[in-house]
Amino acid sequence: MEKKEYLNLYHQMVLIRRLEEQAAELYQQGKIGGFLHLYIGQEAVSTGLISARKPEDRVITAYRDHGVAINCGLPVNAVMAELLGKSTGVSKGKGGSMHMADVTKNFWGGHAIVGAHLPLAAGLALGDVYREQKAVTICMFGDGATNIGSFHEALNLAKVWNLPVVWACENNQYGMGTTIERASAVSEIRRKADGYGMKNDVVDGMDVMAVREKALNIFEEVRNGSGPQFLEIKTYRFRGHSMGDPERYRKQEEVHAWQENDPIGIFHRYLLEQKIAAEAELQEVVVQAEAEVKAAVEFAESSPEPAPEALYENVYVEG
Amino acid sequence: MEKKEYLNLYHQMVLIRRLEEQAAELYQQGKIGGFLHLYIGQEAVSTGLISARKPEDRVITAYRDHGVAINCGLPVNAVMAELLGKSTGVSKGKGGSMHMADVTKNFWGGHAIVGAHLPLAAGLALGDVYREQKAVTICMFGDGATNIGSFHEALNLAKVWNLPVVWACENNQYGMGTTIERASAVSEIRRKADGYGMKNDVVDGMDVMAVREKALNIFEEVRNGSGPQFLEIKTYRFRGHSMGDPERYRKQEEVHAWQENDPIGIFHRYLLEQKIAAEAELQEVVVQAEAEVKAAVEFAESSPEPAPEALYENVYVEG
Amino acid sequence: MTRITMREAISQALWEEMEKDPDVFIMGQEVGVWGGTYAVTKGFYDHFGPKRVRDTPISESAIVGAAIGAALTGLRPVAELMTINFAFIAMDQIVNEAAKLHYMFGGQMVLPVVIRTVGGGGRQLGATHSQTPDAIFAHFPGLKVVAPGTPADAKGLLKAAIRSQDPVLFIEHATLYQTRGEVPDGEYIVPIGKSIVQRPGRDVTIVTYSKMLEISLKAAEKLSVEGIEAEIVDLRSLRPLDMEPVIESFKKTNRAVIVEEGWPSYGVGAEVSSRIYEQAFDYVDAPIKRVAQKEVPLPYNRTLEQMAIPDVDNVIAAVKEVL
Amino acid sequence: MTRITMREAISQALWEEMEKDPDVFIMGQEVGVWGGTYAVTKGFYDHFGPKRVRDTPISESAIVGAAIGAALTGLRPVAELMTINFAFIAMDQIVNEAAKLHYMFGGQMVLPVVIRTVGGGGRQLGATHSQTPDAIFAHFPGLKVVAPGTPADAKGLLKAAIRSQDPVLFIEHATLYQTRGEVPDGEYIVPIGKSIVQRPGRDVTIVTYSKMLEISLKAAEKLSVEGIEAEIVDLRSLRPLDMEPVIESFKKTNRAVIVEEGWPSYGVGAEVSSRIYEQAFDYVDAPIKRVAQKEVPLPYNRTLEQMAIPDVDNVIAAVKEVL
Ligand SMILES: Cc1ncc(C[n+]2csc(CCOP(=O)(O)OP(=O)(O)O)c2C)c(N)n1
Ligand SMILES: Cc1ncc(C[n+]2csc(CCOP(=O)(O)OP(=O)(O)O)c2C)c(N)n1
Ligand SMILES: [Mg+2]
Ligand SMILES: [Mg+2]
Repeated sequence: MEKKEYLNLYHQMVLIRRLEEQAAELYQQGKIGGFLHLYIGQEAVSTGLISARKPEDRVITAYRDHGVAINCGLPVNAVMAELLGKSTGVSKGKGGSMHMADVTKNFWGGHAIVGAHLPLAAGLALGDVYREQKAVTICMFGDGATNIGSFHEALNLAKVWNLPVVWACENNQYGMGTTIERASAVSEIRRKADGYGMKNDVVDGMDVMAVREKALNIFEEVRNGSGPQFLEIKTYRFRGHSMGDPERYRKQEEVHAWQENDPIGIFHRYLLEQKIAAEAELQEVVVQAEAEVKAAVEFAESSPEPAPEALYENVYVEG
Repeated sequence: MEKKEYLNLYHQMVLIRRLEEQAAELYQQGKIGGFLHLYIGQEAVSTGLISARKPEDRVITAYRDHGVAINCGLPVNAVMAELLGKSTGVSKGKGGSMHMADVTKNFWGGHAIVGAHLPLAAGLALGDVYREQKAVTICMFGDGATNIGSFHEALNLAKVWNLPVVWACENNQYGMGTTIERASAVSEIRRKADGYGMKNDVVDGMDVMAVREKALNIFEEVRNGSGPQFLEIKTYRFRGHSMGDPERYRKQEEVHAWQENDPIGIFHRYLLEQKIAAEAELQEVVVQAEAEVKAAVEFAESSPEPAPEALYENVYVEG
Repeated sequence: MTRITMREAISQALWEEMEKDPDVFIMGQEVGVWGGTYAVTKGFYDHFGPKRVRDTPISESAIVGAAIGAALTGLRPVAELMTINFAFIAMDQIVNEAAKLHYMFGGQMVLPVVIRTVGGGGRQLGATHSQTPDAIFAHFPGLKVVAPGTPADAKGLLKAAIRSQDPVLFIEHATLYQTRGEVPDGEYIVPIGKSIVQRPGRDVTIVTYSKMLEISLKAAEKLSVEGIEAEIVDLRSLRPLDMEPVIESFKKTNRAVIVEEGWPSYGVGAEVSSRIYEQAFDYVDAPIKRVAQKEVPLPYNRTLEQMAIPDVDNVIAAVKEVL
Repeated sequence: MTRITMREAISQALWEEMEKDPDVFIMGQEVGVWGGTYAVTKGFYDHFGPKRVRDTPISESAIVGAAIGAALTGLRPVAELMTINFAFIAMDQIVNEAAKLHYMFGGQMVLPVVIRTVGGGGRQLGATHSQTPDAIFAHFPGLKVVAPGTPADAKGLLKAAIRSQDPVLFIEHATLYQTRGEVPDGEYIVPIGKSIVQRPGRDVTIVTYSKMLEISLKAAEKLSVEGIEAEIVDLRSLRPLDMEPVIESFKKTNRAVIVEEGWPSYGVGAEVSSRIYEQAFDYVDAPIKRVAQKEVPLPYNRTLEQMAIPDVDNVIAAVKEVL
């Protein structure tokens, strides 16, 4: 991998982090409403995964979607504008934090009903198979989502029809305040794939390079007809489930312990140790990311509200 | 096991067979309406399973429920009356073939929505755990039902809460006209239990004694706190899915091959070979069963239709 | 024009659209090898093959969800839910995904998906298999809901649904499959969201759809013997709901009876009568009557079930009350 | 009598019933350790313990289904669905099991289960998280549907629901939890299926429930300044639907406006207005008006969302139209 690609990955992770720290502030200021689910701590997961996709590969995820949006190449400005509900937002201000998407970038959205997008992922992959296009559909979801019926139906259907889907489970240890042990029959999430005779693997989600490596191999296999595969990605959410989470379910020590494992910090050290980049260069990336976020806020705040007519648009394509 | 118990099992199987052969005729005559799903060929499954239960153990199944009803001790008369929609039926004529039940016999019904009764089974078991009653809930369902979301949610919940449920999958090779291979990610159904880290086993469903033995052991373990277990019971449906099934999906040779394995024939031979009973005694049982069915038809046909007011009764318990 | 059954008309529409557009395919339980539980897709599997005639597991949520996903890629899936009673299992996919995606993402997602299903009672299938909950699906903006009452409309509306860029729930009626009627051969489109007068009359307006159109027509014939001429408006689509022909007719008759098979509470009759009062208040000469199912789960027993479902006499009685 | 919030009133009802009857227990996502996503069950887990305060996986069908099963054994589960938008996932369990079992098996199965859930929009949660589809659940006989608008009713109705032998869907409103009101201490039961006059008036009848009661009361205050006295009837239960106070009021005012938060088509207003016309036709002096949500999925943008949800001005305008 070339140096600029390493820097690009680093840039994406920092950009997501800064974007969300900024979003948290704007939320406190009441400029962002609704639910805001931060990805902070999990940046290496989608950055690594999506860095391994080809343009024709499709991505779909749940409501914790800011990182995925950035990794899929959605403009920071449009993402920020969506958070502020502006007409310049990726979903014209109608979707908000949970519903980012850009089909031109093959990002099929943030979906807020837990598990509901898994059957959609099977359908997206079916579309490629039907048209004989060699593409992979990357479906991301959380550990908690593995307990809902649609998870079962989607994985079963994907296997029966041999659909090219990579089921990427972001195991951040909790579904809201519920630990895996209290919600799942098996604590080792990847074991669920056994019930579908599905090839599965696990990777450290705090290490972007590890995620990327795994993803590259799995995507290649799936692209070449291996059928669906399951990848468990172990990670941790540093912030609350969403803004205003009392966090009674975990100790701050636990959070701090994981923060030692900050995916950005790990990658930062890696880049220095491997002499891929110098501290100054990395600082530059950070400065640049901060500038982008600042510009995005300005763009979003100065963007127009949707016109009142927008309320009635897009209910149907035809009349 | 005492001789009369063997004869009792034989009697139940023959009774179910004759009852359903009679029902098929009544259906042709238009005296039974709606859907009629015959259990013919699968009699050893519920007969073996339910012979191993204690009175406090609960049973719940799908719409293919005549056999289960008989095995649970519901009166033949009331079962036949239900088929004819009479007020003397087990469900007062409101349920029909798919909805037999008698809660006083701990039989919690025939349920017609595939998979919908599995969560109910978890709840029945929860009731026993809550009250600290040592009872097992036996939940029967088909191979096709293992592909629906509620199967997943129910098994997962049962394991997480360590509920005393025996998930008894009647694998009769088809869900309507769809073979397991065409509908399920794994062709060996019991493998699905692995996804829940659930102890599982498989047994020949054409051999009533084998089913009974397995059931006795499993029920004992579950009764003593092993947590839920999964039992796959291999069997075959000799008749169509329901009356009027074109059966385009299977060859008659396949059906005939299985019919060589008639569970009643197998048990009949076993009883003779083991010198448990003489041919004459078994004939007597058959004659008796036929007499019961004949009487049941008379009872049912001479029973009154539900009163018109019945239409409005039982919508609610209170007003 | 050929006189064929509703089953044949629906089958024909599917067949022709699949022949015409390679992106159209069907998926659902038993649509293939079995030939469709109601024999609607008999012969399709052999002709179009397993790629375009896809048998599925018993997974209603995945059937609808996968169809939506495939539609997002530009295909035109016709997903079948064996009966509308099972649509409740896929309810989330239908109302939270299909009905929302286009709007929620600002118009960038387009999902030309058709969900074919079968409703109605009267076959002694018991409480869970005999429902007519059409109205609850029509409650959701973003979804189109169609329920034809004649073979011709079934063909024309199904073709329109398949070509539509919007998600459409297409509700057939189990006891209408044998109903015969004149159906235009080949290309024939009936626009979604257009009600139509199925029988002209001057004395009273009967508003109905699907199976109850048949019942209403029979009632009208009997009434006509007594010199009462009922005008029958067939809604055909529940969303968008086209009131124009209804109002036009009502302004002429000043009396209306709404006939639906489902339960009255929060049903179709409630919406239609409310709109008539809202849009033609000054023309109302008598309270509008609703004829609907008794407010009970449908029982298995034939006599009781028949008592619960609206019949010709119920319609006649209602008409006489409003006159 | 103590002045407490809706949240406290609901919490109190649950707490008192659990203290009183050991067979009552709660289950649902985050009801335990978290203390309830809306803090309704805060403190319950520590006090009643994990046996009676059961956190569940994200499995809506199993939550409702297991609650039904437990209820069949004689327990009194209060199952919580985090929001009514997720109830669609459990729709089959709610309408095909809960609403049917007692009837379908001839009365032998009794299921005293309560399904608590939260509906309503106005919090910028987007199209899938802001719905008010109360009417569609009330379409099904066999199920009881309750939706309180005041803290006192919330307490009294929830206690009634928990003690009821029938399955009850108990719909709370997310933006009412902070609403304060006088609530009787201790034992207090409000019967299910009884509407009530929440504000007396002589000029117009406003029929509403849940959150829209608050909006309607505000509108009534403003109208009263202009000398218009609106009588407000709170339905409180959508099934059984008690029309008596509505009709009584209407016979006095001869004018009505129905205010609901959800979409109008096939909604609550349609049913109520139809019944008023059916039951008090001769008293109608002006077309009954429905105030409801715009027929669109709710957008995230605050301004647009607010445009879509009925507000005080909409109610006032509607009242003036019927006068
Ligand atoms: C069907 C459904 N049930 C409940 C919720 C409420 N909810 C939103 S996120 C969430 C937890 C999901 O946990 P997980 O899948 O692990 O994803 P994470 O939030 O950890 O990224 C829940 C219960 C929902 N959105 N959809
Ligand atoms: C949710 C749902 N989907 C579809 C059906 C229609 N249906 C009835 S039985 C059946 C096949 C079930 O197969 P299986 O579970 O193997 O049981 P079997 O009939 O073989 O005993 C289907 C698809 C239904 N009743 N419920
Ligand atoms: Mg998680
Ligand atoms: Mg089977």
